[in-house]
This record gives sequence, C-alpha cells and structure tokens, in this order.
Amino acid sequence: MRSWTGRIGAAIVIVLVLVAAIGPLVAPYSPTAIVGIPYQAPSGRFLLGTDSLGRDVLSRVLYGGRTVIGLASVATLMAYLVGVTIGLIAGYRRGLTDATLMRAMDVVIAFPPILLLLVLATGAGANALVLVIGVAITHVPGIARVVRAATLDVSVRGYVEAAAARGERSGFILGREILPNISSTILADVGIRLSGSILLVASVNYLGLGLRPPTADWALMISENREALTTQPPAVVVPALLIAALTIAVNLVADAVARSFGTSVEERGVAR
Amino acid sequence: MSEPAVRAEGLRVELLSGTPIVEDLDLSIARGQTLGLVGESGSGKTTVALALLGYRRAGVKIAGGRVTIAGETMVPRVEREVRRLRGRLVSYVPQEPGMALNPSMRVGEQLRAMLRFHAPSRQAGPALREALEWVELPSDEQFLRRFPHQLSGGQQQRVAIAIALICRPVVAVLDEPTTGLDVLVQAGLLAGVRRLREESRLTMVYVSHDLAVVASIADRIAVMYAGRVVEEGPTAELIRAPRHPYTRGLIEAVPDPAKPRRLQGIPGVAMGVGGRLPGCPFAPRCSQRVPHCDRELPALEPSGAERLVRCFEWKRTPPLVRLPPQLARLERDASRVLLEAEDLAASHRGRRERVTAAAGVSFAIERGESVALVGESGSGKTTIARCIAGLHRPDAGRILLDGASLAPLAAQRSVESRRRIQIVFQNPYDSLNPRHTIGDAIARPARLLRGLSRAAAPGEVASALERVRLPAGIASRYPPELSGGERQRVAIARALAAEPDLLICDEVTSALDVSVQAAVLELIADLRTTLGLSVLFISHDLGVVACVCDRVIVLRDGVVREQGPAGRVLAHPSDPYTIQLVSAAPAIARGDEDTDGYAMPATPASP
Amino acid sequence: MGVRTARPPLRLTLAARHPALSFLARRIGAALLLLLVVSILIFAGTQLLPGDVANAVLGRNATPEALTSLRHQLQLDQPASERYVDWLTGVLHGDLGESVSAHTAIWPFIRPRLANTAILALCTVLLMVPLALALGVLAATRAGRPLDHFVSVVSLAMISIPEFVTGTMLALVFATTLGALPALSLIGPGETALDNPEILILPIATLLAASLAQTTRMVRAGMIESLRSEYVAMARLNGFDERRVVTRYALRNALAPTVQVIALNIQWLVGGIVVTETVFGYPGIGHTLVDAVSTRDIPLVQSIALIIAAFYFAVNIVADLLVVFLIPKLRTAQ
Amino acid sequence: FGGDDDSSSGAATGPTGKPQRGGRLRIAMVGGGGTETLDPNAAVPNIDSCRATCLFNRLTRLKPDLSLENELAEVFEPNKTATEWTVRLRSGVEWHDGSPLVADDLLYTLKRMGAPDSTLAGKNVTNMIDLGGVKKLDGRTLRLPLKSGSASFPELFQSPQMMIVKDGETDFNKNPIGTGPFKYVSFTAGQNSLFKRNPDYWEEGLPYVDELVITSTPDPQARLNALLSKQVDAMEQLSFQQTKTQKNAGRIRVLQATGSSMVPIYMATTLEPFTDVRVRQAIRLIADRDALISNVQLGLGAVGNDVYGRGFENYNDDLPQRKQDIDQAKSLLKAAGKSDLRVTLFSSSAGPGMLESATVFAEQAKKAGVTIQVDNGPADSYFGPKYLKQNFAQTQWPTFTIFSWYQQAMTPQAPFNETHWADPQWNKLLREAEATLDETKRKELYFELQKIEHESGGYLIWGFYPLCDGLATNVGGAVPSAANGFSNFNLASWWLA
Ligand SMILES: Nc1ncnc2c1ncn2[C@@H]1O[C@H](COP(=O)(O)OP(=O)(O)OP(=O)(O)O)[C@@H](O)[C@H]1O
Ligand SMILES: Nc1ncnc2c1ncn2[C@@H]1O[C@H](COP(=O)(O)OP(=O)(O)OP(=O)(O)O)[C@@H](O)[C@H]1O
Ligand SMILES: [Mg+2]
Ligand SMILES: [Mg+2]
Repeated sequence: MRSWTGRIGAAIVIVLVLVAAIGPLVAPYSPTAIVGIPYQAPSGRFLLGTDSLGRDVLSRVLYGGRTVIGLASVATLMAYLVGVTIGLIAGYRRGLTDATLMRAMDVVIAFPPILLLLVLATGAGANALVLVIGVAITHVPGIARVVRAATLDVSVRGYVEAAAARGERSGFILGREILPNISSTILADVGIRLSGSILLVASVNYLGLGLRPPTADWALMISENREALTTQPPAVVVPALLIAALTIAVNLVADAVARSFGTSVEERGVAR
Repeated sequence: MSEPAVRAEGLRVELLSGTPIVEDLDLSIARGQTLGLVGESGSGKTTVALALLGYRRAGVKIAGGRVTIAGETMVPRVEREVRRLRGRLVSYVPQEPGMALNPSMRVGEQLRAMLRFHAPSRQAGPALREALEWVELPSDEQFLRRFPHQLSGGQQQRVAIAIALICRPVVAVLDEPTTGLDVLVQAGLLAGVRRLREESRLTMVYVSHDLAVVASIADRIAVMYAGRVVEEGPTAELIRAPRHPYTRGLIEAVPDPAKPRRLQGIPGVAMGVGGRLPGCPFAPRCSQRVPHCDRELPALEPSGAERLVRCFEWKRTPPLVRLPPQLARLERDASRVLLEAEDLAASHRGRRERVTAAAGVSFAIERGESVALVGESGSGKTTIARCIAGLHRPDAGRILLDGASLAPLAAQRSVESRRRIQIVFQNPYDSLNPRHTIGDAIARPARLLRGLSRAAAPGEVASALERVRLPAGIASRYPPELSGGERQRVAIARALAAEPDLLICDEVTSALDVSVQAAVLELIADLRTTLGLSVLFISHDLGVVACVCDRVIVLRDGVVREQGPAGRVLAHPSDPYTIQLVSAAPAIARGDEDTDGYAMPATPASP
Repeated sequence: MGVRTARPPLRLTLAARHPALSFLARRIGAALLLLLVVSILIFAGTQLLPGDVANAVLGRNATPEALTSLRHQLQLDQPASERYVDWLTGVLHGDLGESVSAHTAIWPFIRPRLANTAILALCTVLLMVPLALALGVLAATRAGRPLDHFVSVVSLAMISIPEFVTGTMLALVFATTLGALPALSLIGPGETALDNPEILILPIATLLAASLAQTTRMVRAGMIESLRSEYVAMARLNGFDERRVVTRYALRNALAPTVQVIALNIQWLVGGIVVTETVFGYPGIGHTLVDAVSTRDIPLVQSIALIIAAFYFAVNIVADLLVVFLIPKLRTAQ
Repeated sequence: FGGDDDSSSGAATGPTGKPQRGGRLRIAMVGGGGTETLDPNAAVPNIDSCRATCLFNRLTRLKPDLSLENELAEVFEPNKTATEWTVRLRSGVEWHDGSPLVADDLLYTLKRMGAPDSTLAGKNVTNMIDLGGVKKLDGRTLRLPLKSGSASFPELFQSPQMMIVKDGETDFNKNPIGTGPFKYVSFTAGQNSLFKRNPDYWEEGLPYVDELVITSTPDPQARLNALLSKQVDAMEQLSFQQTKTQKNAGRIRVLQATGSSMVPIYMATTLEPFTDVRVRQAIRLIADRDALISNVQLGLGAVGNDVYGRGFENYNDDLPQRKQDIDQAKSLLKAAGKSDLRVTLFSSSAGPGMLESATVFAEQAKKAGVTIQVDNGPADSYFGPKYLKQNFAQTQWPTFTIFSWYQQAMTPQAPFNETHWADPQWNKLLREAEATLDETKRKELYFELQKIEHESGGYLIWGFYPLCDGLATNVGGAVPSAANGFSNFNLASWWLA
C-alpha cells in the first residue's frame, strides 16, 4: 500500500480496532452501570460525561466498538463465504446451475433490504446473529456476481482445463485452481463491503432493528442520546465521529487496496 | 530530398522511475521510403513508434533527443502543439484495431471526424472514397454505417489504416498491423500495404516482430534489441548477410514452410526493462562474445555502405548456413495406430445457434508419429483437441485409444487413459496456475495419474525439468517469475510427468518470440525421438508445422480438406484451400538460397 | 458493475432479429416469474412474525375474546396458503386487496405515499445524475491532481457518514437553528410533496449526500478506465483535442457502466429511503412498509414489497435496455 | 393536583388575556400508522382518542384535577344499591348533520359495543349491563340495569372509547358524524386529518380555532424540530430529555401533567418464582425509586408506592412509602430460598422510559445478589402473543380511574390480569366497595384494597411518569391534565394568539 491516504486509513483502523479490543480493559466503569445522573457534562469523574441513563459515556464508547467492528466483520466474512461459494459454483458449472443460482440472487436483491431486516429482526428476535445474517444476506448477491464473472473468466484458463483433463475433483478445481486466482478480484472490494456493513449495522441499530439497549454500541449510543445533541454533545458526537472515522478509514484502506490491485493489473496489461 | 521525412536523434525514453526503455536511438528515413523496425517482444518497438508522434504511454516519459517529421519538430514540443500535427503530418496505425477504434462510433463517422478536425475545407465524400480505395474497402453508405464490431479483423485494420491515411500525412507509422490476423488475411493486407508503398509517396515505418513480414515490405530494416538498434541496413543485404549475431540468430530461427529444416533458437531470454548491464545487452546470449563485450557497450557504427551494426566482433559473425532438413518418417503401419478419431462431430452452443466446430472428422495417429492439425482461426482445431482430451463432449463419433472407445469426458475416463493423453495449451501465461509452484504443478499429474508418492515427487520433478532443459532450482518458483518460453517448457514437463503416449500441443509456440519458439520446437522434436511420443501438433503456422510434423491434416470450418505426409502437402498441395494457405505463408529469402521472397495472392480478406 | 455486463441479458444474437422487443419480452417474463418467487418468500417470511394484525389493531384493547372475534372477521383463522392464494388471485386481477389494519383498499391507500417517495427519489436522481457526471468527469480528467483528491476525499467522507447523522445534522442546522427550512416533511391533507417543495430540500440533500458521492466515484472510475483505453489513446494519436477526446471518446463509452451504477443507486434510494423518511417524518412508502410490518398487515406488506421488487426489476430492465442502446455491439447485428 | 404545570426558570408561558378566535391549529402527534381510525369506539393510540374527543362526546369526563364531571349526561343517577343507573342526555345537543342527540343514539352505542362479535373496548363496560333490560324512559333518558352493583359505574364512561355515536352509524372513516367541537373535513390514516370548527357546538363559545390539523409523526426528534421551526403549534410527547432541555431553553412552552400513568414492573403471582409473596416483596424492596425517577425520568416523574391511582380521590396516600432496603430484600429472599435469584425481565421500548427503567432496575438488583436479564422484545408485538403469559415483565397503563383499572387489570374478569391476581379477600372487598354508595365509606374500603395490594400485590409501581407536550408560545387556553394520556390536548379550549 503505497498511498499516504491508505496508510492514514490503516493507522486509524488499527487504532479503532485497538480501542475496541482493549477498551473494555481500561474502561473506568461498567458500560451498563448507572454511575451518575443523566446527561452530566464532562468532568474529571466522567471524562465524556454521562448518557441518557447516567452511564459513563467514555466507558460505553470504549465498549461500544466491539459490536460495530465485530458484527460488521463477521457479517462481511459470512457474506463472502456464502457469496464466493455460490459464485464459484455458478461460474464453473455454468448452464442450468448458473442460471438457477443467479436468478436466486436476483430474488435476494429484489427483496427489499429493510423488509428483510424487519422480518428477521421482528421474526427471529433482535440479536447479534440475526443482525449478522441480515447484513450478510444483503451482500451475498453482489459478491456472488463478481465471483461468478471472475470464475467464468478463469475457468477457461489452461491450468483449469489441464486440471479438468487430468480428472481432478470439482472441489480441488474450485478451491485450489480457481479460488487463489480470483482472490485479488474478491479482495479488491472487501474494504468497500466492510464499510458498507459498518454503515448498515449502524443504521439498523439506529432504527432499532438490530441490537437493543442496554448494549453499548456506538450506533445505539447515537440514537439513545441524540436528543442531548445540544446539551451533552459528547454522548452523541463521540460515537458518531468514531463511526465516521471508522468507515472513512476503512474506505481509505479499501481505496488504496483496490488501487494497488488496479495498478498491478495495469502493469500486467502493459507488460504483455 | 535534403530533409529526410523522419529524423530521430539520440531519442531516449524512460519509465518515470528513470529506467531506460529506449536509448540513443537514431533513425533517418528518406521520403517515400519504408523502414522496417523488428525485434522481439519488449525490445521497445512500440515505444519508438509512439515517440515518433511525440506520444508517450502513461508511466513513461520521453527523456531526451529530437524527432522531426518533414522538418517539423515533434520532440521536444508541448503536447498542445504536437497534437495538431498528429493525424495530418504523421499518423499511426495501432496493433489491435479492434481495441483502438471507438466502439460506439460508426466507421464513416470516425473517418469524417478526422477530416472535420484536420482538414475542414476538404470535401468529405471524395476524401473518404480515396482513403477507402487505398485500403480496398467499399465506400458505400451501408459500409460506412457499420460499427467496428461489425467488421472482420482484417477490415478493422484496413479501416484503421484508412483513418491514418485520410488526411494524407507525410509519414505513417504502422505498429504490427498484421499481428494476430489469419495468414490469408495478413497476406491480403500486406499486399495492400505494398501497393500503397509503390503507388503513393508515403513514408512508412513498419513495426513488426516478424522478420519475414518486414522483409517483404521494407526498403530498409532496423533491428532492435533491448531498447537499442543493433543493426540497420537495406533489406535484401541484411537478410542475406546479417552482421549482428542477434540478427543472424533471428533469421536462423524463422521457420520456412517450403523448405523445412531444423530450427535453431537463440539461447537465453531477451532482456527486459531494468537490469541492463553496462556492457552489450546481447552478450549473455551471444556465441561470439569476448570479455570486452561485458564491459563496454558497442556503438552503432557503419559497416560498409548504408549498413550500421552495433557489435565489436561483427566481422566474426558467420554466414548463414543451410541446416539439415527434418528427418522423414517411417512408412505408415495400421497396426501401430495409437489414437483414432472416427466421424467426430462437435459444436458449440452459441447464444442462440450452434456453431459447428467439427463435422465428420476422421484421422489416426500412429505411435511415435507427429501429426499436425492446421487451418485458419475458427476452423475447429482447438475443439477437436479438447474432444480428444475429454474437455468437450462431441456430438457424434468416437475416439479410440488403442482400439478402445474413450468416454466423452475426462471425468468419466479411466485414470490410465487420462494419463496416456496429455495436452499443452496455447497461452503460456495461463497454462500454469500462477499460485502453484512449478514443482507442485509438475508433481500433480504424476501423483494423481501415476500414484506417485509424496516423497518421490521432488525427484520426479527434477527429472521432468531436466528433460525440458530447465534448471532444477526452478521447482520452487512461481510461474509469474518465468518467461513465456520457460513457462511453455514447464507446461510440457507437466504433461510429460504423466508419462503420456500422446501429447497434444495446441499452438504451444504462437505466443512466443521466434528465438524462443525455435528452442521449444527443438525440444518437442527431441522428446519425440527420445521418448517415442506421439504428438498432435496444432498450429496455424505452416512453417512451424513443416519443421516438426510427419503428417498434416488441413482443416477448414470443421471439415478435413486434405491430409497426407507433410512434405507432400506443403510442397505440392492439391486442395485449393491448402494451396492458398501455403502460398500465403510468409517466408524469408535467406542468403543461403535463391528464392525471391514469396508470391502474394490477391485474396482480399473475406468480410 | 462490470459484473452486470457479463450477465446473460446482454446477448449479441438476440439483437439480431427484434432486438429491443424480444429482449424486453424475455426480461419481463423472467421478472414476473421472479416476482412470484419474491412474493412467496415475503409471505412465508411474514408468517414467521410474532403476533398478528388483530393484536396491532386492538392494541391495549386486545382482550382474548376480541382477538378471536377480530381474527375471524379478518379471516386470519384461514390457512396461510389459502390467504396467499386469495391475495395472489386478487393481484392477478389487478386488485391488491384490502389493508387489514386500515380497512381500506390497498391501492388508494398507498398511492399517495408511493407518489411521495417517487417525487423524492426522482428529484434526487434528477439532481444526482448530472452532478455526478460532471464531478466524476472533472475528477477523472484531473486524476491525481488536487481537485481530484478533494472530490475523492469529500465523497469518501460523505459516503462514510450514515444518513441518520447527515439528516439530523442538516435538520439541526437549517431547520431548528437557522429556521430556513422545514424540519418536518408535513404534507397537508389532499396535498402532495410538490405543493410545498421546500419540504423536499432537506430530505433530498440527505439522500443526495450519500448517493451523489457514490455515483461520482463510480463515474470517475469508469472515466479513468475509459481514458486509459486504447481508443482514447488512438484518438489522441489522431490529433483530436482533449475536449473532444473526453466527450466523444471517453465519456461516450463510459456511459454504459455509469447507467448500471445509477440504476443501482436508484434501487438503493428506494430500498434505503426509509431512514431519511424517518428522520424527516416524510410520508413515503418506506415508512408505510415499516408500519405495515409492525402492524402485521400482511396484504399491505405483500403489496408494497411486490411493488418495490417490481420496481427493482423494472429499473434493471430499463438500465439493461439503456446499456444495450449505449453499446452498439449489443444492439446491432454482426 | 393531577396537572402540575411546571414553573421552573426559563420555561416559556402561553399568551395571556382574552381568548381569540380563528386560525388553523396544527398538532403533531405520535400517530399509529395505518391502524389509525376515526371510529371513536375503536380508538387505540392517543391520536385516535384525541381525534375522537374532537369529533365526539361521551357521557362523563375527567377534569384536569381528575375529578369526574358530566359531559353529554345531564343526569347520571344510581338506585339505592347502585344496581340500576338512570342516564339523561343533555338537551339541545345536535349532531354535525343537524339532527338532535337522542336516547336511541346512546342505546345504539351501547348495543354496538356489546354485540356478540364486538371487538370494541367498551364491551368490558357493556358486559356489566343487562342490555336486554335497558329501558327507554323518554326521548333522552335510559335506565341501565347492571348485573351487579357498581357505585363507580359513571367513571367507566369517561374513557375516550366510550364516545356516543349516532344511531345506525357504521363507517367512521368517511365523513363521521359526531356531536364534538370539530367537524370532519378529511383524514388519511397514518398521515393527517383536517377538521373544522363546529359552529353549533353545545359548549358555549367553544371551540376557538377555525381549523385543526393533526399530523402523525412517530419520530420524537422530528416532532420537536417541527415545533421549533414553527411548522406545527403543538407536539405530543416530549421525551424526558427534550422536556428538560426545552424548559431551560424557553423557546416553547411545556405542558406537563403527572397522574397515574405508569410503566411498572409486574410479577405473575401464579408463576415461579413469584408465587412466594416474600419474593415479590423482596423485588419491590430492591427498587431505588428515587434513583429510577432521577435516572430514567430525569427527575420529572413522581415516586410510586406499588399502588395505582395517584391523583385520584380514592388513592391511598396514607400507606408508608416503600424505600430501597437491600438487607431486608436479601433476608426475604433467603427465607424464600431464592438467595441468588436469576430471572428474566421482559421489556421493550413500548412505553416512555420502560426499557430504561428495566435497565436501571437490573443494575440495582445486582446489589441484592439478584441477577436480572433484561429481554428487550420488539415494541410492536410486546402486547402480543406472549403478553399475560410472562412471569416477570413490564407494562404500561395510562391515567384513568382506580375502578377502571381494577376492571382492566385486577378483577377476576379483568382481560389484562397481568399479575394473575386472584385474592378472595380482595375480591370480596371490591364487591363490597362497589355496592357502597356512601363516598367516605367507599373511600375507606378502597384504602383497604390498596393496603392489600401494597403488601402482597404483584406490581412494582416505582413511579408515575409525566405527560409532557410542547406548545408554541402563541397557543392559549391549554391546561395540563393527565387523564387518559392525552388530555393535555383538550383542543376545544385552545386558541391562537
Ligand atoms: N507504461 C509502461 N510502464 C512500464 N513499462 C513499460 C511501459 N511501457 C512500456 N514498458 C516496457 O518497455 C519495454 C518496451 O515496450 P514496447 O511496448 O515498446 O515493446 P515492443 O517492442 O513494442 O514489444 P511487443 O512486441 O510486445 O509489442 C517493455 O519491456 C515494456 O514492458
Ligand atoms: N466456447 C465457445 N462458445 C461458442 N463458440 C465457440 C467456443 N469456442 C469456440 N467456438 C467457435 O467454434 C469454432 C471453432 O473454434 P476453435 O477454437 O476450435 O477453432 P480454432 O481452429 O482452434 O481457432 P484458433 O486458431 O482461433 O484457435 C469457431 O467458430 C469458434 O468461434
Ligand atoms: Mg509493441
Ligand atoms: Mg485454437
């Protein structure tokens, strides 16, 4: 990663992940403990003041990154597991399998995302798993399409044909011959998708369809405390800034990664 | 004729990092003359061609030197000014017209846009007609309303040339205009260019990696190696008596369909950008190198009338010699048949209709025999090969191995029959998985098909590499670190690791430079004799076929037009299509014989 | 986006006979089939929700006795499959049925809300497309220079901020503090959003923030790719001036992928508009869908979801048609 | 009492002087989405009830001080044993279509509610009446025989769902005909309604404004923004934080009334672990009520004492105020063998501060060694299938009379007997109280009832929340009232300066 913006992004991501990871160890209070009266201004005791219930904002901020970062990452990972599998199979098998899988993806895309999340959240209960599944599902069709296109491309390459000619199992061909060679295509938009997941997780939590109070979560903090925007700004602004910083940073990294893949592709193009 | 049409002095082009691509390049072309610029891939031909128009690709800069076209300075000059001269003073014909024509603009519009911009005063109608006539294209409205994708490759290239000529430039730079075209189409286009050269006063720079093609077009030839011109001189003399060892090597490596003989490659690999050493860049591959060559770069010096050469030892360059012809094969013997195709029919399901790729194709391959499958692009060669390898399900017909019918798809075949037939693909850049080491790639078929143990793999890999004359150390490396020729050798080694009886080679050399091609062909010929392999050799290049094959099968539109011993089919073809193919194949008038080039059939490219 | 172009609709031979018509017919046929699948899935999904419309309608008055009685009146005691078939039969006859919570026919009930969302989305798109094209082209032609960096960073930041933050901030600044614009999208009885356009400004700005940035980036990427193409290099080698190269050569060929991006954004707009609608109390369809789910008004949920899905497919088809139109290779015979 | 208009510094006040006529009054309320209806008897969300009071009238109503007065009833009298009530309607009241209000309208309304397949809330009331035995005494008078004596019977008619509708009326969403201060103009469920002044309204001089627009705006911030940017003249339900902030900011007037509205925690007395009264008592002792009020309601609410009815005549304020007593709670739990009690508290954000109070309470319980897991369910189905089957949960009740509440939540017939309350002694006492027409006597009996609840009931009523609504400073005539959850909005008496 050569660009300075990418490096700044990476630095921010690392810092925020560290905050999320070790934050709970250094938090002065329990994130759910009521330690004061609501909406106290920052003071020596509460560095960022208190929130709507009189909990310590700093402690909740330190705890609240886990859910955003963790859930978004897990959701993105899950989306890739499913999407890559579907895309690989569709692209390699072609024909009817391909058509069926891709039409299924069309159906998923056409299913309004809010409805999906609403039904999941209300039907299966609002918990982390449901949130992760819901967010993952929204990514799957996109990933499957990209992977399918790349697979279509790679599956006619000589080495794949050679593997087929010597009678390798499909699993080997997909996993060992094709997958490693489409990984850069796949990785190129991981960052974008991750930041999309973060935004979606945050929005869903904000709408009350995701995690529920009293979980300490940056997005939830914004919605819980947003009425104190003018009276106790840190309770809203700090988590909002952290989410924005996180997504901006992830996007910066994603941009740089995509660009580095992009240039290497270009260079390959020129060299030929 | 005081001012030459093209003059380049001390031209230097570098990457932005400062690594030179082209260095101290001097050229001078008199008006009406055609200069051929040859050299292997990466030698800097395109870079030079573009620099003549004052153009540089992204990531590259023109770092020094001067270029003038008909007295107008092109380099150094600001982009805004130089751009106005492009297209009207000097124009460019790109290598791949399919990519270089605006896909969303009609042919007529692309031509008219040039006129409107560069010569608004000229009448569009006559100008269009004139330009299209030069390239032997119709100029009716119906044709002008076509989009580029509605043209054949040859037509696209002709349109590109028409665009380049429509503003009547002084100089036209043609960058590999026939590379990638079928032989017949190429022959037609070359004939057109030749006529243009004779009938107009156009000055041309003709860039190509194919010495035979350039020799048929150019008045003078400049040979490039590693960003420098290593030899320059009048075409006939240069071909007859090359003075630079590299030029000589190139000529030696060009196969000849009419007079097959063993080829001789230049050892080693061409030098890329970067890593250039202080001495002569060709020294590592040179057979007449002296210690001095490694230390100092020779200058491009006159070596007689109108000839320049960049070699300290050019006087020692031996004259071209006639190499022994290919050994003739034994008589046919039906009991020795290894593989037989019976009434093979195959097709591809297109978007709607089916494309027939083979219709009733029958042939047999004997043990130890090398059979060539030739034909123009799309004639079904690859499809037939894939049917045999079990990668494509035939519509009808049988494939017999030792008399036993084979299942249509590889997955259904026995391990043994999968082992006995191995295939090597055309593109060296995708025949090896870039994510697997060379060792893994070679060991895999041996382990899967021969049940080789994990422990025995390294030894097997080493011997396979040795067989294809690659160092054993290469086993731990990855394909991207290898050159094209090395990769094709590895692909062959991988096939050989299965200890096959039949090796299918699908255009294994067409993506390689001639010098490398020669070496790979040599290797295949050697393997045949040492291992007693049968080979099904697919190629569109009759010269290559003539060098390595015993028997030739000529294919067109999925139908066998003619088959028979290579010597007879290529020297005395009977089918009209074969006759056309043979006569269209470019060949070089070498110094060792007395042919005057080759005949040009006046077949225009079929639309 | 590149992926989309690889999808089957873009067929060469299809265009050979009745290009547009047969293309349309096949796409619409497929879309209808997919819609059926979508509607079954949605129905199945809604069956999993706890509680039912009777609970929602009766609220705190939901005595067990009243619940039974209302369920019977609303025919909720019939098997789910029967209710689905009833609804589907209605739809096939052009009747979306009755909302079980509002006791009115669904179509007149959602029509004004659909119109409101359509107005909002349309205004956003009408602003977004030219702006995104202009900004994207500007950034691409100045790639790597300060203006490009500025556009990149700003758009990145805009994409990264959730809409609910953008919306709340805009309302805080322009409505409650400056009092310049209404904070709440009040649409009077019998009016549409167009009757007092000022209520559209903040919602549009909010939607625009994210979607414009996204589209701009895509246009930029498409343009950069197009500017790197050989035909652009060739146009320069043919001596055309840069303005002509950018418009006639680069932009013209970058439009097709841009259309796909814009289509995606429109789909996103309609699917994701609910956040903005919530922030500004904008009476649109997203909101109605959320309400319908929370009141378990399944015919209403079904109908809205079906309309949204149909819209998705329609946008896809239109985009593909446009692409076919923009890429001569796809629309002309060989 | 009941309404306590806050006078903290900085709070804005309404205009003074004589009421002015005319203008368009615009109100933003929470709304109920597509379920909103103009059928007054089927009203559920506040917005329905508020519209019902604009278009219709009922027999009785609660005044801001929470005492009962007649509305359409001119006379509402019991016989000696309170088993038969005679109601005479006001004379001279006209429906919006000009026809007079008659006894048949009342009879129709009662029969509509009491129909066998009726889903209306009023069925709970009509079930007490022997509908077959109702006698029309004259054109304006009915005699209602009850199945058993009920001295508090008229109280039941103050509910907004008890509006009198016109004889034969069935479709209310298209041009409903009422007797109320406003007439119907238009209505779109989930969006807005437009009403106009009823010039022939029977209450002298009312209403003041010409037009009334009521808009559904679920998002609290959006409502406040609309009020602050003068898009509306009043908004329903300021959150506690908004109330605090806006009181200090002084840009709007806050109408605040605390009655008996509450989001208590309840324990089902027939389900483990709460079958043991000691566990119930312990749970009630765990609550730090002051902390709950200050943290959840930002100090705006009033402390509760585990009995309902604050603000009403019969509310027992002689009972000792229960306070947090962790030691006592621990020892009770120990005695009950539940020292390390773990229990799930079902909660949701279905009422103001509901979820928050669960969260705070769970924290407080830790001190007593009780682990409370808060299960936060979706608000829209909180009173759905699982309701009344949970052992430990939260609920919400608005301010209505104590007897109404008993009818809903405590008696054997109560449809929402959340605590599964079935105390024979308590039931007997209630029957006795309701057969007692003497007010002092009845009050004593009510005090007894509440004493039992205080000792062994299933509710943990830790506090009462205030109704806080926001008004633009040019709105006059608004009087705070806690009744029924929306009575701050007695829109007929409002005027615009
Ligand atoms: N923009 C660039 N960035 C990096 N390397 C470049 C660039 N342009 C050219 N080169 C390198 O410069 C060398 C010369 O390139 P050039 O295209 O001129 O060769 P060529 O002789 O035309 O080869 P070919 O026969 O393959 O077309 C090559 O090694 C190529 O990799
Ligand atoms: N995957 C495919 N789908 C559809 N048509 C195909 C496919 N592969 C090949 N064809 C068509 O089948 C015919 C035969 O193709 P094939 O590749 O066998 O020819 P070839 O002789 O190997 O040509 P080339 O010299 O260009 O490699 C051609 O017309 C080609 O367009
Ligand atoms: Mg080149
Ligand atoms: Mg081929």
